[in-house]
Amino acid sequence: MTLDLVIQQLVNGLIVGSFYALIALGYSMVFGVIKLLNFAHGDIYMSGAFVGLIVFSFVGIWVGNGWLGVVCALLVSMLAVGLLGVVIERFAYRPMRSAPRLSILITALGASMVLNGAALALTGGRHFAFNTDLGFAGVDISAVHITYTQMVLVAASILLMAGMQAFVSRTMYGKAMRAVSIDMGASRLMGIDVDRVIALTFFMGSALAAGGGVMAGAYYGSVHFFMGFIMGLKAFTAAVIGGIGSVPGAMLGGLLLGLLEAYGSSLPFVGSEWRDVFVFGALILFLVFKPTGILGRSIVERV
Amino acid sequence: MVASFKRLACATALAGLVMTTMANAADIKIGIVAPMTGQLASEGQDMENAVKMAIDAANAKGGVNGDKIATITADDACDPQQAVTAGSKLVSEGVTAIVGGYCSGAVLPTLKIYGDAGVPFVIIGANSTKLVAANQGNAFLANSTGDMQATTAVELFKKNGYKKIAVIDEGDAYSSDLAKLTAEAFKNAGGEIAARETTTAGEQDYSAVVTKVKSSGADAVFWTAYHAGGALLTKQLRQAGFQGGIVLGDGNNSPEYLEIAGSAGEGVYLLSPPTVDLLSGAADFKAKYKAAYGRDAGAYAALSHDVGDLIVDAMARAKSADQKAIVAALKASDFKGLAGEIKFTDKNTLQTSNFHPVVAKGGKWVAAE
Amino acid sequence: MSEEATSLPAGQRQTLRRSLLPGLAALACALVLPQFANAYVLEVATTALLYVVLCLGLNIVVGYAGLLDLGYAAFFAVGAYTTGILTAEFGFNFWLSIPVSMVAACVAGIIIGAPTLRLRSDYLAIVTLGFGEIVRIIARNLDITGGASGLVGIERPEVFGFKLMQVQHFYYAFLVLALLTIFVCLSVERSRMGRAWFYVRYDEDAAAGIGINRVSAKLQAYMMGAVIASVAGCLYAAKMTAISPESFTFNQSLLILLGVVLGGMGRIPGVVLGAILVALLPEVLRGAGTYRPLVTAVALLAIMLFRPNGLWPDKRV
Amino acid sequence: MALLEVRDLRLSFGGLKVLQDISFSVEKGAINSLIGPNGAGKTSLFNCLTGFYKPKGGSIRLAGRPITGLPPHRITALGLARTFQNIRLFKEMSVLENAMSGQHCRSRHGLVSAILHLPSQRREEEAIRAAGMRWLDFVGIAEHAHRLAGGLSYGDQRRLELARALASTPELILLDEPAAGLNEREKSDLVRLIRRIRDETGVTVLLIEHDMGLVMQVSERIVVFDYGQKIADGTPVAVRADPRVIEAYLGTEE
Repeated sequence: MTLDLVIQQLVNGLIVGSFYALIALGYSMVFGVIKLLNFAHGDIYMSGAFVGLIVFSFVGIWVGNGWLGVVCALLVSMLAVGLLGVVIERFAYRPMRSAPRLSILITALGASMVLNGAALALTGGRHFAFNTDLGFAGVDISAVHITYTQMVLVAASILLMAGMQAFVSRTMYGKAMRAVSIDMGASRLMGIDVDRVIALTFFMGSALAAGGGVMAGAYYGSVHFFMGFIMGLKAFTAAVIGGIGSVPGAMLGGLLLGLLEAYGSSLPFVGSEWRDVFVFGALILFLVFKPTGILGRSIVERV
Repeated sequence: MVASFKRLACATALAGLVMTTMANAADIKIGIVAPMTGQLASEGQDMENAVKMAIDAANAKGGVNGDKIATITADDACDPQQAVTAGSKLVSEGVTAIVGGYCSGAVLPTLKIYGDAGVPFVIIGANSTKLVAANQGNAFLANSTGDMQATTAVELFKKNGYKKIAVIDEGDAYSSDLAKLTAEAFKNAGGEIAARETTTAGEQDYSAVVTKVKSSGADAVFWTAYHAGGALLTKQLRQAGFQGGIVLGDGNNSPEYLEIAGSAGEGVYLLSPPTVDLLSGAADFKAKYKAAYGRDAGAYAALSHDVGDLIVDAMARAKSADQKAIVAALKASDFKGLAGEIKFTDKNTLQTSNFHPVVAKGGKWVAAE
Repeated sequence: MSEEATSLPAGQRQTLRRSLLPGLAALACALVLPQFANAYVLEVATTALLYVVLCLGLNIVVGYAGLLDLGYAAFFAVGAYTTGILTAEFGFNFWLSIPVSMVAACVAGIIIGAPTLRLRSDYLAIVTLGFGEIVRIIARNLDITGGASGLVGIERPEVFGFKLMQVQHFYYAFLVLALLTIFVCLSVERSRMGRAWFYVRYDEDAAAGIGINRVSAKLQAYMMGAVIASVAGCLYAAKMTAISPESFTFNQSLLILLGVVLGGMGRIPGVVLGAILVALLPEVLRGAGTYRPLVTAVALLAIMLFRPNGLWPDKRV
Repeated sequence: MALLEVRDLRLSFGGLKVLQDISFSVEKGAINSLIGPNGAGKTSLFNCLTGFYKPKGGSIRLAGRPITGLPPHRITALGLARTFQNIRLFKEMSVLENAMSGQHCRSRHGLVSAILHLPSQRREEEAIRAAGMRWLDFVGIAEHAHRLAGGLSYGDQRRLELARALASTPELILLDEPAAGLNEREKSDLVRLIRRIRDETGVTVLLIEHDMGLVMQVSERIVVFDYGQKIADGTPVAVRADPRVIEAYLGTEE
């Protein structure tokens, strides 16, 4: 590998990794609080991209297709899809909270399929263009071209994640979230409104995913109903690698997975057609040898 | 549980009723098999419409050999399992011949059914070379096969002076077949394959592949899969500063490609199937189609219409509805349609390729000179 | 306590006896169906029987042992490809390829199950999903599996010199396989290992506390499910004569799971009903077009929220 | 030689020392108790003995064989059965099926012989079933054999848990607060039942209990825990008089 290639793949890994990290964060937060694998999370990301596209095409009439339009789309989509997450939790997951684990998992799967199916039915499976005026302008570091969009993208996702980390570690609600994740029953006894904390967690996790969806839509320039499936899987892998339930772990896992993919597919003898095997292989190896991930803490299950 | 088993029996009986739909009474029945549901439903709709147009026209002229022709459509949803069900539905309803088929994967397992039943089958869209091997002699490929597209592609590469090509597919039957054939053909023609990559359908980030292509020193990229991935790849190649040529396989012939790729799509080459916009004699057909169905004729409309005409022509030449005679007549076809000439080789594939290279200029596809 | 030394509770034994007659009636109908139905109906009925086998197999994993497997189609693929490769490439007899497929499925089950079955069930769900994708990608990328366009020209099996060719031959073949699977499920359901699966499903820790090896019980359920899917795969390959990775997608796994959940997890009649519904779904929803996945998804979610025991639950629950 | 021998057992979660150098033994045929205030580590000790927790150090021997760190099912197979503090029955299954579960580790037929319906497999099934019925009868709930376990009264559920544990034919049975939630009449039934277990089947009993009346009435020896440490070990009379026990339960009078 030449140095250019190393730098280029580093950039690639950072960009795709920051998407993974944003989505993984939501997975991790929800898992931390109600110990549920929210299968619908990838589809929330997809919904976010669509809401963002709709908002973008409306506000574009007034503010144009530049940064302002993207930021508007981002904020509105985060709010709207955050609420969608709350609605899903309220109507699909809350009634199941005391049900057997298998039923909850299948319900989550059903929620994911409903979002995905609804998007297919509404769009007819078409791919929609998300055309911005952001352009390809940027700086060149030897042979590597880095666009301004790419820089803003990485900075924005780091900002969002840092904000989230500050929220969880500093605010009252963040503390309540951590309390609920450690012991839901005790938290309730201590006067924490557990339902509200869970709803808030879904709101924030979904909003982050939606933010990721809008950014991905605007960056790649296309939105379609199936975009959440692979993203959901990869983000879950990232969450496991970093340590599920841990906020910094999700960030670290996302970036590591992005880099793993980028460098993995430039290895000799490992063609790009094997890349996904590589990713899932990493997932399985982590689950077998270090199920708590890099930054996760081990939980002793009480009998 | 007694009641429950009764319920089960009722469900089964009901299903039987639903399934035994009666065909319209007519003298000769032609089956159309196409994806009417699923992601490729729009293409399937086009195929059905265009074939029906041809059959209606033949009926208006008094039918064939004095008999009127009716059509029965069966949905294969581009899924192998459903294709088998659809195929046996057509066979059990006693169709004289079958036309259609868009996805090679869905057509493959049906060849045995049609072969065993001896039904003449003209394949409109599907063009994997595996179809040729599995053919029992009764099937005909009206679309150019992958190796023909590969030949057309290599001619284009040479004309444009490309020496090192990166070939990228999406891992499905169609695109990996075309990629393999093109890579071989280009190597045989003295070219060099700089990179051979596969992406995952539905993925958005192609940066790792783009980086590999760039560092491989390829002076052109050949994308063999579909328009959604093609548009993303084009955009990301240009974003990373790739200056070389971009050539797309026939699966990219969609207005969505140009919409999504935007300005990055300018100057990109496409190997197009014979669409109505490219065919000089098809203006009349295009207008009629729009009038009849209220939509623009899609990529395979012209060829589907030709196949509808071809089967009528073959039955007329066979002078009977005897399936063996129709197969023999199809073999001897010398037919000139909207999309070009249809003459079959001894393997029942087209003698001449019908692919046309086009180039994107000003947000539209125009013929490449 | 009666002369019958079964371990069934009285209620269930009675329902079993009462369901004998309707069951035989349904079997009689199934046996004579080819006399009255055309090829299309038979084709759909054969698909239904295929799903009956697959759903019953997955039911062992999901319904009995309570493990969510989202990559079940992978084992179906293992069976189909083993038969495909052995008969088409190496000229094996079809019947010989079945035991080889079963062994291959067992090995695949151990490779994926042994390390992951100790983990929480959520992890298993995702790992099986990943495993399903890995198997599909491998099938797509290797030469021996025919690459992305798959294998063609798979040999059709012979029974005592009689070659299975027509739809009705395969209909009967699948009927035999379905009956065999029902018999196997009934047998294990009422055996020591079958009960162990239920103990593990209802309370894993209590099961361990009374001397059940959780990991081994789960692994056996997982492997048994794998073997059933692989046998179904063998017959499927012989029937289709051409197989490709498209038949073994995540969607296929979801459909099989839907069949299990729809009728009632863990209950044989419910699962049979669910499987038949899943096979009829594309036929009934022909007009629904792109709404089909949504309709399916809403059905699944509604079942989980409002009838968690399925459309045909066991009366005693 | 004692039936159960615990030596220097240590357990900690993170920095929290749950058990510190616990040593005690239970003689064969005895009825012994573990007592101590809430959070003293009694249930954690049970979880160590039965393999649910892995101790940090020390050793556990059952009938002379080391069982430290073995998985729960192996320990049960070696002759140590338990009940749970908060009843853990298979509520969706029948009472008889629950009782039969104990026999799992005493039987051997697997899937293949079940599918083939081997005669030996049928005989074994019959034996499992008979054993289940026998233990239901022993604890006095045989008439409910075909009801769902979840539908039993609370007291009967406790009995069923006992029957299930006994069906694994243990040498030692650990009862985790068997009297919790029982009324006075049920408690005296329980005392009789515990004595019958020892007298009629020879199974050794070790129980955790908060009801001091019951403990004093039934136990031959008592081990007292506080803050993860053993503070006393002796006959009911001796333990009752031990100043450290009084201190632990009542606090120091200062």
